[in-house]
Amino acid sequence: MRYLPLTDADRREMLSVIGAKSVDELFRDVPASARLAAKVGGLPDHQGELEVERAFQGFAAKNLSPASTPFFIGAGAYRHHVPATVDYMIQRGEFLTSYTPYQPEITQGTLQYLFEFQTQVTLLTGMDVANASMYDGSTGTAEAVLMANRITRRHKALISGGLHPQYRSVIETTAKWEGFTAALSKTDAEGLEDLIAAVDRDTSCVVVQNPSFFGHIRDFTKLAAACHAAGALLIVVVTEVVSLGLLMPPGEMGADIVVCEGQSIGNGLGFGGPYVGLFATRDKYMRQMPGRLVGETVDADGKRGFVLTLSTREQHIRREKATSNICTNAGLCALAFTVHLTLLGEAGFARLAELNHAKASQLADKLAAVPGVKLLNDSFFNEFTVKLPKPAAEVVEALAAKRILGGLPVSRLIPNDPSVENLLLLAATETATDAGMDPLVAALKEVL
Amino acid sequence: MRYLPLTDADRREMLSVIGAKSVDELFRDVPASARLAAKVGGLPDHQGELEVERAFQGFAAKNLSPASTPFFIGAGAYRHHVPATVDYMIQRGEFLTSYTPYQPEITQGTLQYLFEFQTQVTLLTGMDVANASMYDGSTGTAEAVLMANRITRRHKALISGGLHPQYRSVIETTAKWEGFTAALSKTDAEGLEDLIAAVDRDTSCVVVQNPSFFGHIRDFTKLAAACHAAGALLIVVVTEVVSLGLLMPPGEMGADIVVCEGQSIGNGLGFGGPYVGLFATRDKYMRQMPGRLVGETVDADGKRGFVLTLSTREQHIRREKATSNICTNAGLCALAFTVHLTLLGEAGFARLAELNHAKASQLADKLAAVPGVKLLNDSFFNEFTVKLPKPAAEVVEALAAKRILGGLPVSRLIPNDPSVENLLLLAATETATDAGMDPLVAALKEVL
Amino acid sequence: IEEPLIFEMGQTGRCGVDLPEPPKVKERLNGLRRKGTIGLPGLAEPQVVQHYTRLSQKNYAIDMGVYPLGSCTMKHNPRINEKVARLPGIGDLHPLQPVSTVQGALELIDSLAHWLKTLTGMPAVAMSPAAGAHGEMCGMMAIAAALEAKGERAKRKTVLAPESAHGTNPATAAALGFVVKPIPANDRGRVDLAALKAALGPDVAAIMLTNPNTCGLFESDIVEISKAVHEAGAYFYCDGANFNAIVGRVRPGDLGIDCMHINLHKTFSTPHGGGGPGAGPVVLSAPLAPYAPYPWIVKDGDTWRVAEDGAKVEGAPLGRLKAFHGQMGMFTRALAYIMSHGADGLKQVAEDAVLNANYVMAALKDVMSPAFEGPCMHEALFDDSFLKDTGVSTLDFAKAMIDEGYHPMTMYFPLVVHGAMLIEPTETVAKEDLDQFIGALRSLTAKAKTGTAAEDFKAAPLYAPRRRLDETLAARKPVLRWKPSNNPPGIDPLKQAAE
Amino acid sequence: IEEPLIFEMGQTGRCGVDLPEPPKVKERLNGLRRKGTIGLPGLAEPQVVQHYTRLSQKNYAIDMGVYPLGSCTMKHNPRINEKVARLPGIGDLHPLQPVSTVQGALELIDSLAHWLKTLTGMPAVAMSPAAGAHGEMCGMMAIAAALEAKGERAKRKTVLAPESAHGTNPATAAALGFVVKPIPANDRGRVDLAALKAALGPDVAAIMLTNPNTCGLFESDIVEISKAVHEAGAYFYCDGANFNAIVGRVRPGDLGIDCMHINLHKTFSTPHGGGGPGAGPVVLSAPLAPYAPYPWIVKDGDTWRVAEDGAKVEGAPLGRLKAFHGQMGMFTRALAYIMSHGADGLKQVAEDAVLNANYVMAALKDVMSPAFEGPCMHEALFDDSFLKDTGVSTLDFAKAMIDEGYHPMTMYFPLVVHGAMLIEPTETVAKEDLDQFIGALRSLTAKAKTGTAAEDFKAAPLYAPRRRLDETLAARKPVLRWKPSNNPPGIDPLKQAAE
Repeated sequence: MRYLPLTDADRREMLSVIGAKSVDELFRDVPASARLAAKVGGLPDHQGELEVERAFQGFAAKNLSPASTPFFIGAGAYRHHVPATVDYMIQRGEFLTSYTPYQPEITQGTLQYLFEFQTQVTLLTGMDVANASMYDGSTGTAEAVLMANRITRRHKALISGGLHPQYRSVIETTAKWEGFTAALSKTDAEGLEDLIAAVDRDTSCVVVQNPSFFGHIRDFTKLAAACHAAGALLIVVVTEVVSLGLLMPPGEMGADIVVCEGQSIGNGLGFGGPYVGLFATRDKYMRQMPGRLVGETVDADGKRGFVLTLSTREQHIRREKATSNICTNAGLCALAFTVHLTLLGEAGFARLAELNHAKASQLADKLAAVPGVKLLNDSFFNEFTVKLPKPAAEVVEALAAKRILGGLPVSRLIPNDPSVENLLLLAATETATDAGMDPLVAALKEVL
Repeated sequence: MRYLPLTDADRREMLSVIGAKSVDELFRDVPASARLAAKVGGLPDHQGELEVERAFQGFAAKNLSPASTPFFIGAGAYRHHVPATVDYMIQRGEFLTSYTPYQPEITQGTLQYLFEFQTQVTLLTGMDVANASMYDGSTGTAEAVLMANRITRRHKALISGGLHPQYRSVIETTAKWEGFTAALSKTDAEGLEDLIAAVDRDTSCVVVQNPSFFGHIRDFTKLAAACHAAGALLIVVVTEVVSLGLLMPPGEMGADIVVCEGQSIGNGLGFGGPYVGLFATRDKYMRQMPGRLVGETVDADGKRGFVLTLSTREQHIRREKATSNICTNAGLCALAFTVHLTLLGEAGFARLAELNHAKASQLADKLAAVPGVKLLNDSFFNEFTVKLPKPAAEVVEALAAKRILGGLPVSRLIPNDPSVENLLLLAATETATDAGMDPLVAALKEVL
Repeated sequence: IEEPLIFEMGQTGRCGVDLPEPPKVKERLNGLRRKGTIGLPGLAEPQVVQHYTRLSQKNYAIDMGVYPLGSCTMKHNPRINEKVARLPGIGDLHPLQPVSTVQGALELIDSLAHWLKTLTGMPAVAMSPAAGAHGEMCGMMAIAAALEAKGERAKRKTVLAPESAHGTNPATAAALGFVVKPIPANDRGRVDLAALKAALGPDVAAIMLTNPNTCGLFESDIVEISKAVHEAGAYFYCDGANFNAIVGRVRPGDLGIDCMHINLHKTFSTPHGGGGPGAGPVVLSAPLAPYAPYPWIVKDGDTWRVAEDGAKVEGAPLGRLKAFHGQMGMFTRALAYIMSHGADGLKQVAEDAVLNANYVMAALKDVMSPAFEGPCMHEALFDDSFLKDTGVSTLDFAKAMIDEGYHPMTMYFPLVVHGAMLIEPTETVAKEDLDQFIGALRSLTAKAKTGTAAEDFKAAPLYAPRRRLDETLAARKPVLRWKPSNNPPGIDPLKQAAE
Repeated sequence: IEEPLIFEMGQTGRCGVDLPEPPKVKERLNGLRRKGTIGLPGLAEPQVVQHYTRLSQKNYAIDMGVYPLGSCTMKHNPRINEKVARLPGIGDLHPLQPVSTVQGALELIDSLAHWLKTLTGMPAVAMSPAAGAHGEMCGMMAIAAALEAKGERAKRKTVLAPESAHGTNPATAAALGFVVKPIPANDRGRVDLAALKAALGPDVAAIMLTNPNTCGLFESDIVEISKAVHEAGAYFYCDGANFNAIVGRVRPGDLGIDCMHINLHKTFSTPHGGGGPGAGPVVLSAPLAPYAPYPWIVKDGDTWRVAEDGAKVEGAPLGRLKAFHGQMGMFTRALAYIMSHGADGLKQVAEDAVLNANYVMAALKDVMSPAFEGPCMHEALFDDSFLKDTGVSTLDFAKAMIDEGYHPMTMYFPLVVHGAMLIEPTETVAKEDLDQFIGALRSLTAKAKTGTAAEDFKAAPLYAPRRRLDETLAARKPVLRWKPSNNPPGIDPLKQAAE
């Protein structure tokens, strides 16, 4: 047992110090009926590293890796190139195997990068303060709604139809069990909907996404004004954080809370998780934020240092009065985000965003030239929707059979809705090449 | 340029501090005829990490990875499972990006693991002292011969035909240009040769390998006695260090110098390098050893510490009187070796060796049952030779066409020798499985 | 040397990546291009590597030594788990690839689910919760859903929880609209069975219990508790934070539990990563299983499918807790850990964890003050009575451990014990390392008891990257981000002259 | 806390790996099974990780800060290079796989060879030498082979080398039976051209010159030197250790050089790894090219083949220097580094390396004593005259740098300068980091010059994992391996009692 250092001699010696005859004696508080005589049945015994690795190579062999094939899926998770430095850094034992920095004297490494992370998030979003990260964008969005409810003491959230359907679903689930209303304002494929008209005096918040799930880019300045006039908050969600390198930040549009999925920076696709939620707001709402916060202070020698702070919001102090039950952040994913964004810097981040937009534009133009394919977006960042002459799910399966991962059929996330059945959502990042786009176009011509 | 932190503003400011108008001025000592006006022509400009990685994936795609196919090649380089811990440890920046430990106060990490390495090498080989590693087994063997020449003041080395042909070639090249004789005692495929009879008063050393290149296991105790009686040294080479987990160590047979290729422990195949040479000898020859040595001492506070020592043997002190021109070891490969061997420990190393022998035995039995295939070894560790009914090179190519890496045709390393034309050398380690052996057997039946 | 913030290191014209010139295209940004700069600093790659390397060196970590943080299970995080999580075809899959192209990934999740169900003796598991607290939310929602299905949700508004519970328990219950009613502990540190029975009634939705509890003790009445709870028509939520103590040796399903979250980073050693990411799958009893949230990974014959929102499943999912399918990266690591141990190894894990804790307890009980009698499970709880009249507080004592080269134990938790110190060595610490740790604690207690060392203790730590930090200042005047103006004096590397 | 040796940590019955039970087979070991144990210690994986992590923390490294070790070129080692070296299909190939299954690997080597040849302006390159010194051996053997082919080997026994040469130069020449004759330097720190010409004669086989030389200066007469050498019928060996100063800006082939080794870990940033592994390809002029050692990577049409020992090639290989094909792992990293920079970036490398060194020189010349006038190349050389009468030696001064958080510069090399201090910042250090470094050196010089600080300097370092170590003791009574008996007092963790 390679992870267990106790030898049988150790165990005997320790039992004698304890004054117990056997380990079983130490388990005497377990009711006899539940104390297993032997190991749990029906499960295999321990295996060596070689065997374990082989098993996982077996799992991997049954999947189609995006690295080995033309790839154009987005929809809230984006394939970007992450510099090798990032992965090296998060694997350093001092980061990887450290816990929540409850002892700040010996966890300044974690605390300082989280402080850098918080600052980066405020800069990207154009907001005042940010927390040390949430589980991911979807859960962060639900927390944002709960926070708006607390602030406004209202219980109706208005959800844009442009919000990622699974994010919406997370809000709805929260609403159902935590007791508030989540009203959906259905968007059409062109991304048009009149949210301003729907805001009323019961509305705690309006939740919009930019670019929308379908890829459209919108200016929410007027919506923000309308929200504020009605005493409601505007929550802006960004699922592709790279877009902030090119687009007006939500803070400038008047957002009160901004939630981003940060996966694109520093974190691989990972089949959906773990990702990292970015969460930012205005100074005045600081104490209503969920999640961990790192603040600057000084030590006994007057040197700058960092600590977890404002923990009076948190469950381990406030218990049933906490702002959230959350007690974990996405520490290591936040580190990956911070290291990657630091490597990019101002110039690199802006260039990365330009490159994404340019690649997506090239793809859009190529696809729009395919007979029967209609581009629905006037505006987009690195993702857009096309309408096909037949159900997109069938087309995607046909492409997969040719080992091309050619986008997401909208119907997978919005089932049983004939109006989206033929819609295909495609993304292109800096990783896209002509050598990937051209086979997609060719294959699409064949299968349509 | 992601690795270059100077900005144009920095450069201007620095030039002004220096008092130079341009960087060109700093290159004024370069003859004008050789000072390039522009960058070197005919070469591409810088590329991003994504593009570089893609290029290497392109190289990789043109190779057949042993991980994806039945694999049975050995001949001085062995495929073993290396625990993930090993690779993590050698990638830690504190080890990876440190230099030769010339400043012991701040390189105790490197010095201590090399001290541990030296100790491990003496234990494995049964010798008194070991150095901090050589480039690899082959160059270490040539250095051993040079050392024997220095000690005996003789200039004739006797080389067993059982020595790896490329090792022999390295000795012969050294002999040719450094001015001594390397006489080959040709072995037949059964590994028989009478080296004892060949030792004479001019012989500085006899170089043998165990197990031999062909896989045979021999006892060199009598040969050692004969060498010593004639005033010569016995050099024992081990290309598969794992064998020392099961076999009598060369030190017990009376070897004076032992050289091992350490690649099997901690180091991947890596297409032939870098590997790590293990080099051990008797106490009395300590000061004639080539290479770096780490020794124990104390610091100004009396605490135990480690330093590079006996550097009066080395080129940076002794210049033309040095024991060798070597000034590098295989530091990081030695670390990999040490970490892996520490993980294995006594029990794991012995078990690993048993497992290798068992797998090779299984393979030998399976192959011996193939019509036309003759097993030539009575004894072997994890590698053996079979005789085929036709040239082995053809057979190996035919197997490769079926994506099976089915051993080494001896003729590749011993060309133009009809007596080895049909010989095939195969190895099986703990990584071998029935799922790999059975396709080999089946394919062999087809192609023979 | 002080480590500046990246914002104090940046220079315009520097960049740590090289990206090609974007092809020229017609811009389609709806006129919403960002105006002005973001304000991100420019660093070259070598600077970034050095900065974060140096920061890392200011952390304590499991890889450096004993990390006895009670209730957190800081045990060895194997590197093979990191390696398999990064394999091409595992680490790089998109969650919304066609299901036909991710059969191996679904099989992997289902394999882990099978292990979790079998080890707990429970029929179902919800894989998607992102962390322990999220798992609690999932479990309590499932209970709410079951109550709703029975038409009892409006009626049953009370959740019982012991005073020693993790703060997440009441926070979760409260978020779902339940009223939390504390149940007292008896003098053996367990739930007072009589008080519990008295509190049970038609208004009670559930009990939330941690077992082994936060005092490191097994709730010996647990079978009777579950019987009483079920008889009262309520559900039994178990906080699985301390599952490490019993994994492979006791199946929670055998104890009558209805649901339990499993912190994969505790029991199954996914890396703690400075506080996340976690993963909190929830095992469910038959009555709760139908309410498991989307997505469900369903095996149809030889293939797997993902039942997503609105899909037909044999149940009534409570909804969705998270986008996509859960913390796959953590599943991969946990499964690798589990396969490495196997059924035999996991049992040994529990035994060695409990043995190590009891050894620490036995070796310190004469100089420190155990909070309760009798054997503990995986952690040893002390109160501060041994520090009485020494002028040394629990906090001081813990900070002094830093100078001995150790991470402090958990302090002031559980709240039910005065000046609590909760030591969890875990099973991956060697006896000789425990002995050294015990020796250090013994000499600290001896020093404290001299009665003259309080000042020294209050000054600790002296040999850490920082001395004690002013947490009050941090909370009173929160500085949560860098701004150009909050450069402290002395840190302005950009302006340092060459001479 | 002191870190024990693994031999002091081990326990029987512990193991850091799990291996399956070997299948039963008939033993075929010729009766030579090992008797008795080896004596290796048994540690569990967590202990191994902790031990080597803690050891690593006792090292200084490039990843931590400025590492101004002259002549060693301690520049940034990018992680992408590590990543590509480990790709399946690159890092895991066997060197003796059928050539048809390793075409990409051969192409990779050939690509690097193309870069090296083009950057140096030389027609051929021998890839197999394992390190710089090995490359020197290769180059000098090629010269010996060329002489032999001309029938001049017996006659030409002299090799000229400046006194400032790396120790490997005379060691290499001597090993090959040459007699090394030193050539003096002029007061500008360069080879004395007149003296060189006087030394050239029919007995001279070659000159070995480092350029830029070990004083950090470019040999300005190099073209004339090469002319004179060739006129005398000798060959021109150039030690390429300092190629970083001119890469992309000057092609050695344009200077009349016959062969030059390239330390891939210096100029092309393969990791230094605590002193290895290295790689030392040797570029060769047309007259020497035919003698390049086996193996040759040869392109036939669209495919590559490996010409191994005895194979037909268009030349007369001098033999074989190493098993297999060279340091492939280093080739991979170096090529990744080279492609990342490109022709434009490599030129910038040389310029920034030289700029940084001259900046250090300029910023310190008023307080330290530059060994020579005029601009330097990639490293700044000082002598110890600025420490005259201070009681502080070069060694003391260097050790005091450790307490300032820096690795010392190279000391006492080159030998031609009294108390030499050789500072090579490299191009990957930022100006502000240089400024901080310069500031530290300036304050050390000021402190030394007070004349009263000698004791402080001799006590340095104080803040390192170890204070100064007794090297004399180590050499006089060599202890090169652990034995049970040489456990120092106080280090016996196995026997520490629990109380």
